[in-house]
Amino acid sequence: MRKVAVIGASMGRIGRYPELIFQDLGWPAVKGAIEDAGVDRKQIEAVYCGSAYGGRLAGQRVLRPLGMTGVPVINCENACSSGATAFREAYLAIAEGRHDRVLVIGIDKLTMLGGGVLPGQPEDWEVDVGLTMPALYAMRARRYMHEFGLTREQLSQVSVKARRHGALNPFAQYQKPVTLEEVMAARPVAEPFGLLHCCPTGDGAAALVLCAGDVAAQHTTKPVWIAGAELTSGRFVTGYRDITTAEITQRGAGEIYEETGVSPGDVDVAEVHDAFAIAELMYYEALGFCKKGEAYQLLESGATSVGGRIPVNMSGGLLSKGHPVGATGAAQLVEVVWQLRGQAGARQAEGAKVGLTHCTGGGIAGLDHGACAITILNT
Amino acid sequence: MRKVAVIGASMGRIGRYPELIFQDLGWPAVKGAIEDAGVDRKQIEAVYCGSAYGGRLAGQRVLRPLGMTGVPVINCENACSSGATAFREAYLAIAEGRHDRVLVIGIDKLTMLGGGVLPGQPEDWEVDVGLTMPALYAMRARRYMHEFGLTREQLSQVSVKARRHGALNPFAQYQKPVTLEEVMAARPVAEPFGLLHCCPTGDGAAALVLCAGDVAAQHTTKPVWIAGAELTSGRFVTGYRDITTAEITQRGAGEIYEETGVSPGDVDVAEVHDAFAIAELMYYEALGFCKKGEAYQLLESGATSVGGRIPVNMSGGLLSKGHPVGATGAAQLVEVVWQLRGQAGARQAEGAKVGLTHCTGGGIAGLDHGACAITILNT
Amino acid sequence: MSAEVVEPRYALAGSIGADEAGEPRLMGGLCAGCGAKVFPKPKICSSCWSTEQKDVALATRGRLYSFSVVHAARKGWPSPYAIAYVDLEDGVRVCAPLEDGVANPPPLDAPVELIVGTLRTDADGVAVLSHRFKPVTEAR
Amino acid sequence: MSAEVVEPRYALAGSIGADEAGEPRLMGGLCAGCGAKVFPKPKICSSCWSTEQKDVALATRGRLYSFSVVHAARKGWPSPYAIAYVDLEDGVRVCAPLEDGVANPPPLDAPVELIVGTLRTDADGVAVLSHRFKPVTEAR
Ligand SMILES: [Zn+2]
Ligand SMILES: [Zn+2]
Repeated sequence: MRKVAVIGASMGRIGRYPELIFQDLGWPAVKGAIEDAGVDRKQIEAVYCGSAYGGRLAGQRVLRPLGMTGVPVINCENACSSGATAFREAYLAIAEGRHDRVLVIGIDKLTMLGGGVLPGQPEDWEVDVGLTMPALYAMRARRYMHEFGLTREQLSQVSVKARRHGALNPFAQYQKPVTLEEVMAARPVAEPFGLLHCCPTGDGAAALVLCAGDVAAQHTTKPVWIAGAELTSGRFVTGYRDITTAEITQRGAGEIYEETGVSPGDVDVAEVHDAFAIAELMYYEALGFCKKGEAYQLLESGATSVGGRIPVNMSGGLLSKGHPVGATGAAQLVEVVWQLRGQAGARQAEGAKVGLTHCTGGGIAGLDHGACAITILNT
Repeated sequence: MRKVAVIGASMGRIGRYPELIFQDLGWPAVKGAIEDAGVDRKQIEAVYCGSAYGGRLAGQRVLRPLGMTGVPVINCENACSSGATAFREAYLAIAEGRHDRVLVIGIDKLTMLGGGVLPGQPEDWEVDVGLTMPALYAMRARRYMHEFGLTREQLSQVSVKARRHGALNPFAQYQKPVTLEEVMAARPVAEPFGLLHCCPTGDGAAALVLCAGDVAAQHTTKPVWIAGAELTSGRFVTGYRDITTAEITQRGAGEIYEETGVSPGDVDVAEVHDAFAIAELMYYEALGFCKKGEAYQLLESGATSVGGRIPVNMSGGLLSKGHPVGATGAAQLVEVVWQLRGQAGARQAEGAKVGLTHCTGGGIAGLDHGACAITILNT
Repeated sequence: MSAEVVEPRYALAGSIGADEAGEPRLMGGLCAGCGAKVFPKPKICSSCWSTEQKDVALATRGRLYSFSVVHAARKGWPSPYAIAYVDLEDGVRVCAPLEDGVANPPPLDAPVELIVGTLRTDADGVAVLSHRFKPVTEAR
Repeated sequence: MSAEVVEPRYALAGSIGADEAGEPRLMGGLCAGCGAKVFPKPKICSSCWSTEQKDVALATRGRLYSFSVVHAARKGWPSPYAIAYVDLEDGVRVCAPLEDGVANPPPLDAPVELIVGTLRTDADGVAVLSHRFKPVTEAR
């Protein structure tokens, strides 16, 4: 396997852009990544585009206004992990020698779905009796609270931290901090969750340019290296299942730590999939940042906040930065690239050398999740 | 690059199955391919699933009832080329050493869309003033007729041939031959096309198992080899554009012939993307089976019919076998695998050693098509 | 006894049966190949791939594994409502509405039992029924 | 001069303008970077990536490159109707309805000219206008 570098990274501010058509949401990120990378667009040999709700030919539609079609475009879908799946496929295509320079796009425009709760999986027997995504995570939260004594106030501190970080990020959908009282008092969505325990819906696009290690020096003096990119799907369980444990994340994390030789203690900065407040705590545990049941202690210690030992979701995470589903994985990677380059401004994790991104999603009955993608980058 | 073999191939009869949920349309093809390959399902290291309209996590939903999740599942979308894109990604993942045994799925259930004309690309400026997919191809047909003197009667012979072949194929949606008079008199869809110049909408799933050459002998004595798999996207043209030439197919064909060393004259059997009658004729030319403007002479000579020099669409093609969009590329590959194994029954192309599949689609303003995938298999 | 009897409409077709006494039972699948009991009844066993799946009445009692009171519901669904995971005594987990869960939320692990009730009303005004669970009040 | 003037609704926002004489013009984009003329006006030039795109009135005449009479239309569209590709004299190709194309289909390559007319009626009963082309009858 050849070494692979990220040499370009760009995204727009996540938000609600109903007035933009899909392609116009997407191409500025692509243009930004190409320019950041210092490549000529004609050097891009292939494009991997992740989108969950974009409909057919998402990548081609984004590339068309830039005159960049005419190469293989592979549109990848894996619910919340769509963008990260595209990144992983592009990374391996270069590592294995197929291409030298590849573009990755993650994009979704959720405002085109008309608002309200995102549609669940069609034909899902749990959705058919009333399960929604917030309710699924609310059940995970309630069980976790029951088993480990987590209080709703403690749960709410996750959102307070997310919004505190997001306030430092000009690319975040929400850039206003919130108080514990505001989180506790927000209108209920799926108990114990109020509105501020749930990520917003929004529109977003992010893009990255990847290249083979042996050509990276032509474009940059500051490559960010890809140590590994793991993708897996959830195991189907028909009986009792411990929903306080993130099966798919735990298994995926084990695989990437083994593959890369990186251990949880080596990670300097991480973006994890906090679509709901409980998720960040569960993923601390599944990613090995702390032991089972001790996630809140880790949060409370400040270790995962700006200036801490292992800052998590410096971008604000999904709760504050926003969660344009198929774009999320790519947006996480853009953030970590910026962190490792030292370009993250007020939210910079000082001296970060190893970064991790994690996204997982796609509610589907009987599985922890449809997909989970974990990536480790380093300088 | 390692050699890669197709060792398992399966599909159900294409048709209208509104009573089946998506997963139940899909898993029988997967089970069939696994059993045909003689692999244990636990040996499957990754899954590539192509679907255009299936919604999120198409692959995971199909794999779940078989207990086959827990591995990387990459859902690929490229409109009509979705299934072929999944096949190409799987092929390269093995050829480049990532995996030894990979499953490919192509699936779509168009009956869940509620009938009528398939929705065009959202936010497409040509669709917004009334363009439909049949109308786009009808315009190509009318221009071709104008430039090359093709008559509507000659055009209709494409459908007659397709239905003649489809009548021999137990997997075809339509298994009844039609007369020239029936094609000419069918109710108009988009002039000069009547109903029988257009492929039907339907539901379908197809699956294949691929493996590295060095393990193929563990599973079969009759591997079918993948000579090459090409994928590209259409070039964006803002001005005048010759719609009688299939730009994307011609360019893709040039690339795969060069890559594999196979020439058009070497091809013994081909499945081409005859979504509309004119398409088959245009693709004869773009694939190099004849010169520009001479496609009808090739058809009339019998060369592309059963028993001819280069039989095209022995399965009945999209016009007769059906066109469950994301499944089509995989279904074409299943057909060619069966042809190369000599298992195609009454529609067998005798002694076929080299087979080609071609699919292209995704109407998108300014491009010939969103995507085109061409594959060459041999024994 | 009129001709206007409306067939009950269920959220999950085939999921509700009845025992000898006419009491409702939640129906799952019993695999002829390996004995796995699964809800809802699959067409193929995810463990042994047997396609021989028999209808089986599942346990009517279980424990409340978790639940949530849903306020942000999908269009056409009355809210708030309580949705739960119930672990049945025979090893099957079922997602189901929790009867009275909004007004009287029970503790987790509380014993619950099956009832059948109205889930929501379809666009054409017909009630859609489903399995539901309610806390067990009497001793067993 | 009442308050009830309804703004015309166009299938493609910003696509219809007018010349000094008040005659309708089809508006495209003129790239400040490379001079490319494109319909509809893009936000960025696909050739030179300039984002400076000026409104430009496109040629009102062209040739009928091809057309089809559509019978199987999308929901809400009156059918049959004729849809065409028109190659304008200034090098731009436009997809547009062909006026009277159902009853009097012209030969390909026939000269055509721009008009503006009703495309269809929106769900709320308001007419949606678009550019259309009709065969040129008078000498030029
Ligand atoms: Zn079994
Ligand atoms: Zn320009």
